[in-house]
Amino acid sequence: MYKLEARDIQLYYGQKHALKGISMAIKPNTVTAFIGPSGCGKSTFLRCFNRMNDLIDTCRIEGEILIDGRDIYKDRINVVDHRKKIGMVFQKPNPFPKSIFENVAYGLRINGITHKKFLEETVERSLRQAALWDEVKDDLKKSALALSGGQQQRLCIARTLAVEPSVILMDEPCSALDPISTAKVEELIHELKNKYTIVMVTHNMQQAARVSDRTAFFYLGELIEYDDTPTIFTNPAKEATQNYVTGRFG
Amino acid sequence: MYKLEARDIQLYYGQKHALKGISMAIKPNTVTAFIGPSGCGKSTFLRCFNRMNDLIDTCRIEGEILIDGRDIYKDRINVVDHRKKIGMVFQKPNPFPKSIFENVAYGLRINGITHKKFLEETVERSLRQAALWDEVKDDLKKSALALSGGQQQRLCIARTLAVEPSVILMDEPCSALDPISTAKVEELIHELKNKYTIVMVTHNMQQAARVSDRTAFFYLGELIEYDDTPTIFTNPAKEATQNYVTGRFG
Amino acid sequence: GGGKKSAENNAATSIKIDGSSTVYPLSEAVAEEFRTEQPNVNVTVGESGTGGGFKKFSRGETDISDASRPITAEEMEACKTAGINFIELPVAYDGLAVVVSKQNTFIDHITVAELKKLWEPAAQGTVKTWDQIRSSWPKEPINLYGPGTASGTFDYFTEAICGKKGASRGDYTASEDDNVLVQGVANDKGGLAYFGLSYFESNSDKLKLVPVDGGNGPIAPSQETVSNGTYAPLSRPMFIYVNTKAVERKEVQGFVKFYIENAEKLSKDVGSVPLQSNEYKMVLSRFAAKTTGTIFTEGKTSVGMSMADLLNKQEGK
Amino acid sequence: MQKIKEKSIEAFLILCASITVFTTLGIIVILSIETFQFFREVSVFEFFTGTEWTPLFAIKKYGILPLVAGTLLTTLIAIAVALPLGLTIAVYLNEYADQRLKAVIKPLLEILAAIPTVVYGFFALTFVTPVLQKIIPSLSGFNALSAGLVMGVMIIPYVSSLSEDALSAVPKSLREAAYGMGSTRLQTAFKVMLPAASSGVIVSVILAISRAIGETMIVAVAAGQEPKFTFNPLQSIETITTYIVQVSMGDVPQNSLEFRSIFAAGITLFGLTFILNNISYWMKQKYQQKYE
Amino acid sequence: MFKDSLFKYFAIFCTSIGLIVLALLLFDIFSKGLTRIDWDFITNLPSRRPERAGILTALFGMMWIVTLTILIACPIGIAAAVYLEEYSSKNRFAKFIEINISNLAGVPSIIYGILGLEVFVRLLKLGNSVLAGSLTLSLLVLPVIIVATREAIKSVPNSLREASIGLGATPWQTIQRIVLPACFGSILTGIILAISRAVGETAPLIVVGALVYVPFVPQTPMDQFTVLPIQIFNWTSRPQHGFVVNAAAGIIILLLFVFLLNSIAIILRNRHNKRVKY
Ligand SMILES: Nc1ncnc2c1ncn2[C@@H]1O[C@H](COP(=O)(O)OP(=O)(O)OP(=O)(O)O)[C@@H](O)[C@H]1O
Ligand SMILES: Nc1ncnc2c1ncn2[C@@H]1O[C@H](COP(=O)(O)OP(=O)(O)OP(=O)(O)O)[C@@H](O)[C@H]1O
Ligand SMILES: [Mg+2]
Ligand SMILES: [Mg+2]
Ligand SMILES: O=P([O-])([O-])[O-]
Repeated sequence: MYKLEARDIQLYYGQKHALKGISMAIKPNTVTAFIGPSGCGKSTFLRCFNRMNDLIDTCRIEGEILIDGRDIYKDRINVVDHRKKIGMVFQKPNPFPKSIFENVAYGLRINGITHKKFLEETVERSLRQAALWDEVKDDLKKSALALSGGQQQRLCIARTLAVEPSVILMDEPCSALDPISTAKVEELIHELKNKYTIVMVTHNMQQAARVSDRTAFFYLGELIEYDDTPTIFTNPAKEATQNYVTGRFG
Repeated sequence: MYKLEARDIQLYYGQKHALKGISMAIKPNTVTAFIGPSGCGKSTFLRCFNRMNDLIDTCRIEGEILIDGRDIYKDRINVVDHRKKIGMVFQKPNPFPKSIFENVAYGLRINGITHKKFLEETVERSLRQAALWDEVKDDLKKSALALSGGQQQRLCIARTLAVEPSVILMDEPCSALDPISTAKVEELIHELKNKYTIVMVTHNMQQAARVSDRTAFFYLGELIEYDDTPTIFTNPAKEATQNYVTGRFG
Repeated sequence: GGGKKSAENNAATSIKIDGSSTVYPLSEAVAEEFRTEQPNVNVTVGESGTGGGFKKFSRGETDISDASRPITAEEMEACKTAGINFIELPVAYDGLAVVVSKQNTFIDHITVAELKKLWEPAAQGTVKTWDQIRSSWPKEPINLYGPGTASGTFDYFTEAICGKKGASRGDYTASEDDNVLVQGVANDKGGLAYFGLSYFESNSDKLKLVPVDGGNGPIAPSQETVSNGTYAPLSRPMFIYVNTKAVERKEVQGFVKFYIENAEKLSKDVGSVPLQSNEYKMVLSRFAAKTTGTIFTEGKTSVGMSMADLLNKQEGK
Repeated sequence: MQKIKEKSIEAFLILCASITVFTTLGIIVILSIETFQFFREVSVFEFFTGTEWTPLFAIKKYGILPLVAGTLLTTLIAIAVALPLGLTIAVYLNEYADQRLKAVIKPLLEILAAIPTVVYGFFALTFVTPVLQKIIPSLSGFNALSAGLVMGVMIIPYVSSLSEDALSAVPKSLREAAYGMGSTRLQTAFKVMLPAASSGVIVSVILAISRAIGETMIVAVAAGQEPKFTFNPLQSIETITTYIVQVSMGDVPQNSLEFRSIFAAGITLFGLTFILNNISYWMKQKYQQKYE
Repeated sequence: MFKDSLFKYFAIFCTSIGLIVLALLLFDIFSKGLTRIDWDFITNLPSRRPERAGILTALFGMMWIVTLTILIACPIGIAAAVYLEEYSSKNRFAKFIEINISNLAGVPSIIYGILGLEVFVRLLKLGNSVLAGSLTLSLLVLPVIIVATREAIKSVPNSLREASIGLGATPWQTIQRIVLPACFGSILTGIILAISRAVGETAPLIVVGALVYVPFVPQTPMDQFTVLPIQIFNWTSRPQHGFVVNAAAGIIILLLFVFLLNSIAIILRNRHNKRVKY
């Protein structure tokens, strides 16, 4: 069975037709990469999976998104509970204006967890997984906003990991990270995929090739090709894909 | 003679010692890349060249920064005129809440240029250089905030180019761009270096290697090594540099 | 109405007074003195204006209403529909002073007819210089100051001088606050104002009092001339109206009695003018007799009558 | 369970928001009942076109225009003071002054809004007017000018503090971009920061205008109580609010036609602010579209 | 650059105007009233003799009123603002309320007084009580609080909401834990302005039935009361010079009270703003 499934998704921002009939099925415990030029709808599609587009007034969506076989748009689903199972890391780092500790503990706290020991352990583990622990372990009380961009992004990843979701959506999670941190995060993604289903948007071909099992190529709101990653990068079916991954595109 | 020169720069954010005695000289019409792990002070150092750190209350700086031989911190220099000669592109896209056209025309307008034809030509040329013209040419009156992240960043580049500065500082200009746009920007940087002196921060080793003439490696607020790019990437003097560029660092 | 039931074991009882701001200082003074006599009675005084006071009074929200003019027919009607009877008690006078600036050298007195010429509606836009009033006065521009049109003072002055309530020219500088008028006229050489006598007394260094000739020669207002009625027609009576139901309460009865007995002494304290001693006796007996209703029957006004006459007339009826 | 909690919270929030609607309804109902009575005796046409307002005189005229003119005149003067000063101060505090200075000046200025308005009234009457009379000899003792000026100073903090808040909320990166392009502080402030903060700035200005229109004590004390159909700021005038206070706290019997005139005046004021608010609301919508 | 410094001096000039007016006012008031202030002035009951009159009951009445008004108006105002910004997705109802609120901000305070009199005093039979007065003032300051709070909420970057929602927080949790704390400082500014306004109000309270001569301190919200501005207003209209001095002294106390309120809020705000910076 598929973990995530999209069926003929049409998405509009007001008049703008941003996604044009996208269908895709994602197996559990895999890493899927979305690639494509800027503005092609990768982020938009990613955000369909946790109904984040609900927050945009002008946004209208048609089609079905199934998670574990349940349509999250049509069924009488509890959106909030649903989002808890789907973690998300965003393109721009967006730490809360709280301490580093409280940022990571946030997801637990809103679930009513107050046990101090448990919070501390989870925060430490999450920060370690996000390769940030060593840099901040003495400053957990400091405001997260004082961190550099890269540190902030890794904090946001740690924050998501703390609630142990079953799917993690990542929108260019490494775009603000240096190679070392990036490598760590990629390693982490590798580890996580044993437990989680991961979908990530990336601009970095190498990253997509290195990390993902499957790759989807988007162009102008359409899903051009979706296949195993090696196939996409070495033997794609469409010429557009070929041109894009080899950098000849434009 | 050197275009830019830094002499023993010490920089503090309040108590935090962010730059520790950095000296560096940059020749005109070259591309210099700053690399180093997140939080090492690359952005901070870059911002010394156009005195952008002046805007941060807690920031204190010692040492000399010379541009065309003049110390921009000590001499009775006009900071504003100075900044006009130094363009800057930031890490996070930050278009003004104006139309696309007005964003690019902004730099000209503040210099008192109102000639319509000239404005239009400059805007078009700059947008073309930034590889954005085709996407927005029909929507020049639209708010820049409606663009996607990648489009916004290219707009910011166009905005800087419009005023034709003599030095361009770029803080991870491509971190929000897709490979095609990135390639275009890199190409553009190549072209521009005939007329301009370019300093860029990047997390992308390949980019640094492809684009720059000289590369500076920073670590924990110190300048570890500064040399011709091929040397840095193939035969660095310091082991730390070696480890970093080969990804073994951390 | 009439406050919370005082059933609770020896909790302080209360008396609620509201109404005219002109009468307020006197009621406040009485309430203050009453405390030494009966510290357990909480007397409160408000100043929402005579009209506002009567409104509350007619809804049974207050025990006593302060008034700077007699109750109107409409207000009586409202009381009647609510089943409220009242005892009307004059407690003091408010003398109206006509004043000019200290810098004004030519006005030494003024007749009622001249005041009328100056203030009547027809004067608006036509009477502009002092020589139009009396030929011996210089041809200097006239600037008039007077109370706001919503005040009892305005009503009374227009009725006493021009013969009809509200009959006044409109092109004068108006303010509800007499201190503001004082400021205005004090620095205005061609200015003339009328307002409460007490405001002149506190500012006699800046202002010149103008004696008014009501037919018996110019008379300047003073405690004495107002009280004995020789300063006519510019002194108006002030009243309290007591709810008869409230009078059934011992503390209210005690308070009203205390009010009448001490009004003479206290009104001097606060700057208004007491009635004559014998008039207070009449008022007290009026209260003792619980005579309800007003002395000012249809069409009758308080202008040009001494308080004793009025009270006598009522007794005689 | 959670859902019920969320729903009940939302219901509570809606209730709170609705209180403002009930308030308006209450005001309209109370004003209308009396106004209706009033218009049974006074012609609506005369009321809205008459240029004489003398309900309390022997010869009664019910033309509201003099009061409207007085209200608009003092408000205009006040805004002419508060808008440029307030905005300039907001920009200065946000762009020029260092943090410590700002932390002192902002609250100091907020005190201006906290001083009881009676005090301002006497200040206008006993200080500002005499000083102005030295410059403009024809200035009357009570006048719209000094009342308006002082009122303008009083509402400065409404513009300066709230606009400064709006400016502070503009992302730091925008300011950096503007400086990076070689903008002067002035250009940064007026070409980038103010447009970016436009919605907050407009709101602050609307609030200040509303405050000026509704202000009572200053105009009652210093602008006079002489309804005149004039836009000459040197003369004494009367505003709608002054008339309402004057009558509602005065001697006028409360179920008379004279007294009812305050409700008709009140509804006029309400209508006036309603029109102004809709104009500015519309302007705000248009303005925002351009920038967001 | 020249224009720049020109503007700077102009701005300093503008700021000075505000501050100079403030200084003049304060000087005027302090020179008149400062000598009158002593312990007796604060602890005495009202009196017809200026030199014996005190403000005890007015001061306590005012504290009652302010406290109750804050307790009533702040939760409602913030809740309404939250609803308008975070829940109503720009529907007609929200638009209607928005226009409605800006209209309310322009209604003269005395009309609120009339409303309070009819609704709280008479309809709800609260009498001329502290509670009726506070409810009236709450309605009066509500628009100010709502408008300011909305602006504050707007300034919170959307990315923070998304992050919180993405972690599975409910809308209310997001508001309570992320949005409101992040803009708490600006909300306080609005509340300071609103409360400062409530503290100085005279006319609506007189209409609602606040008295002037009250010889006792209110013990419960149902007691009658007077407040300092009414006492001051009364004193300024009395003929005797001694009352003018009393009024000035009363104003000084009133200002000190406002300073106290403001300082508390400003300290909170500055401490908060230091913590939160984007
Ligand atoms: N809130 C919005 N309102 C209107 N249009 C939007 C909105 N968000 C995105 N768009 C438009 O929808 C299209 C897809 O945007 P999206 O952000 O999904 O692209 P993307 O592939 O993630 O690009 P990037 O790589 O630059 O992040 C773009 O053309 C963008 O302009
Ligand atoms: N405004 C500030 N106040 C205090 N500390 C700061 C400030 N800006 C940066 N820092 C600190 O200074 C150090 C250098 O920051 P800088 O932004 O220059 O790093 P960077 O090399 O550009 O990192 P990144 O690659 O993540 O952008 C970091 O440790 C950061 O936490
Ligand atoms: Mg995207
Ligand atoms: Mg950086
Ligand atoms: O307050 P008065 O009714 O006397 O004007």
